[in-house]
Amino acid sequence: MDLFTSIVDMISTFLGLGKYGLEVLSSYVISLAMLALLVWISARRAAKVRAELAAVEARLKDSNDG
Amino acid sequence: MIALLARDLRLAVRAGGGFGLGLAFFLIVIVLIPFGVGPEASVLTRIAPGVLWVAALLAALLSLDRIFALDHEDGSLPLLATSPLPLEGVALTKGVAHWLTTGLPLTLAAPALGFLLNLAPAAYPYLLASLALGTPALSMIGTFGAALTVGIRRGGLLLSLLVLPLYVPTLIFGAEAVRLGSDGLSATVPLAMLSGITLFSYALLPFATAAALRINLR
Amino acid sequence: MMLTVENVTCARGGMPVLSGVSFALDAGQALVLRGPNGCGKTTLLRTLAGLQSPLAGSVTFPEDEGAYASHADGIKAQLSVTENLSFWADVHGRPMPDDVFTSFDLDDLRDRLAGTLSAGQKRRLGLARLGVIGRKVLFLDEPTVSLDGFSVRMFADFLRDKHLAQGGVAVIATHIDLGLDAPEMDLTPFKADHTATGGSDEAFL
Amino acid sequence: MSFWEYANPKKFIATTTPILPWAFGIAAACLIVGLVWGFFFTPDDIRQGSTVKIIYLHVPAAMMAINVWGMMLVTSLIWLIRRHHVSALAARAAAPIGIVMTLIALVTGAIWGQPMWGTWWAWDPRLTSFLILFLFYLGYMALWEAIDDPDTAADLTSILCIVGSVFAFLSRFAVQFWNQGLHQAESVSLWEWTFNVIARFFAFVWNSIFGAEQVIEVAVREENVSNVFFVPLLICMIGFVVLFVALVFQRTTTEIRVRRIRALESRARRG
Repeated sequence: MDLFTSIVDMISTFLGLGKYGLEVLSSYVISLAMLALLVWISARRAAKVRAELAAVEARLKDSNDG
Repeated sequence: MIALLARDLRLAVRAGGGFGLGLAFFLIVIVLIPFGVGPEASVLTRIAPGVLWVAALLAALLSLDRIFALDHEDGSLPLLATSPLPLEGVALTKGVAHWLTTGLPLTLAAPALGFLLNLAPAAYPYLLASLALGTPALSMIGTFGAALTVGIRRGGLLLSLLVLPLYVPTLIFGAEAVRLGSDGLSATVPLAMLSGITLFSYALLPFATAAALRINLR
Repeated sequence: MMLTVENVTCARGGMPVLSGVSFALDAGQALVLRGPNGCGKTTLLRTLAGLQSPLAGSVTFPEDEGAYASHADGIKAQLSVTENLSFWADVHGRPMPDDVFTSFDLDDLRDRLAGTLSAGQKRRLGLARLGVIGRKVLFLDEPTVSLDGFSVRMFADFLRDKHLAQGGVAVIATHIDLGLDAPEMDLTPFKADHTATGGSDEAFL
Repeated sequence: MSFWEYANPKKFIATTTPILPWAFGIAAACLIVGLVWGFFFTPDDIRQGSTVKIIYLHVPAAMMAINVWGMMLVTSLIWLIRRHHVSALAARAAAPIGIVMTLIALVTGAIWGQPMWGTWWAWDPRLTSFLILFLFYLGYMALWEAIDDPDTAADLTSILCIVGSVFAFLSRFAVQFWNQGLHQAESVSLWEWTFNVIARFFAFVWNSIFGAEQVIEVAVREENVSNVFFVPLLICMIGFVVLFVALVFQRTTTEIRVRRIRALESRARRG
């Protein structure tokens, strides 16, 4: 556990965050991670649905022409 | 509408579940608290107002999904919809019926259970007043939630998720009134806010409930 | 004209099911709807009764005279036969006609709890409800389900003698022959095909 | 071509798809600039030390959490009144974004308050109202998932959104009332400080749009908020707003496509 705190202290002193370095860092990491996750999930779902739609349209177009 | 109210009350009595269920649950929760929290009087006195209110709220929540579910299953809803009774009237009556079968008994039983939690003597009138003013709002909000989830299979859990945030203002003002009362302070402000919310619910929610019913009947 | 239906299009689940349905019924007339299961009989009846709004066309009948009844007949098991009927009479603000028990052969079941009735008796109680509410325009969806021959004839007699004779109108969706000399209408020609517009899905197609 | 033209799903997809990359680009740029500027180039606040840097995430997220619900309320009303499918689907698309914003506001708010309150969660009135908002979002999204028929779902969720907004507003005051005692001293400085920053932001916007002198005067009165905090915060806010707009366009397009698949299949089934 002390390894972790030493790393965090090293980063926070490097960034000049002073006493509450851990807090500021953790809030940034968590928030940005959540935003990134939201964007990633939305993008992945968009792609999946677009592909699905293309497949359905193709299948139905064949059955109409066929 | 009186006919509908009378029928619902008769059904509740006949089915036996109506009155007993809410009360039994209320009693169980109250009895369990000291086992969980410990028997010391000072602790119990401090948490009694909040616990009584939360238990009353959960007891009301328990019987919400039965409000429309029974009528939905045996087809009474479409028949009521095409009767001269406006759906808003049906919603209002269902709310009042639910209050009479669960809210009222809870309000009357609460002081008796207050002893179990060593509630401060000064708080009893406020407990009675706040529950009398607050539980009707719980029933009407619950009826609205029940109308939203009537068409959904196993809608009970969803119903509680939808209704709990709506219960927050009533719970806060209700418990606050009792707490202020037990400290001997004047609790007119929370009681006024509580009755404000209740009146507001009975003004707005029957229309929202009827709209939800109409949609679910489509 | 008691009930006029002009060019009604009704939808189910965002898709038009029936389109261009038109007919008119004068006082004392009945109409039997025929058609395969799922062709939209129930949807049409619910639209006519006003439970859902039609996509197009119009349905006109005297205000507050419509009543919809399906095989789920709103009978409360814990209430007795009389209580069930008197409830619906009160809701509709009408006095309880005493002959309803005899015309539906429920005389000896007056105080029996509805829960203890057989399926046939329960259906008769449901149909007796129609007699009690005294509505002129009836929309009946498969009213004779789980009824034996005798009860079906009794229902047909009630419709002919009590309801239609007093100037009532009825639209009935059923598969069996009710013995009424009412005209029949097959819904298959009104089935909405690809070109039918309307319905909420259209915006996405 | 009136505004309502965009309610046509195909036209909505056509107009928004080209904008998406630009919107995401601008949002990313604003966020990077705002956060880097706020993180590295602003001094620590005399009282709160470096934790003041959390405002660059907390304040925009909190603002967005409320604005997204407001947007959902407006789209629900549009759906109920004008029956435009895009607005109903936009509301459904916006809810997950709103719930993430609320979560961020909750997490950063708790972390920000922690050094000063001594505990990770001190039932601070404002933070608690975000917790209630989180429950509203959860209920809203759960209702969408629970109903199969898209139209019924859109109608019922719209009603829930309207009634929910009224009760969320009520809870806002109830929570204020309920927790006056706790941390009244410190929380005033902490939150008053934030809210006058927001007031300054709206004053800035209001002034730039309407040039209303007295409004800017109200904001300026709080002299302890030096400009140095305000500009990066403004950029972060813009970044969040643009990110929301981009995400909601993308997710609405996806919802429209899901609905189109369903419509195509049901038409095919009908034959």
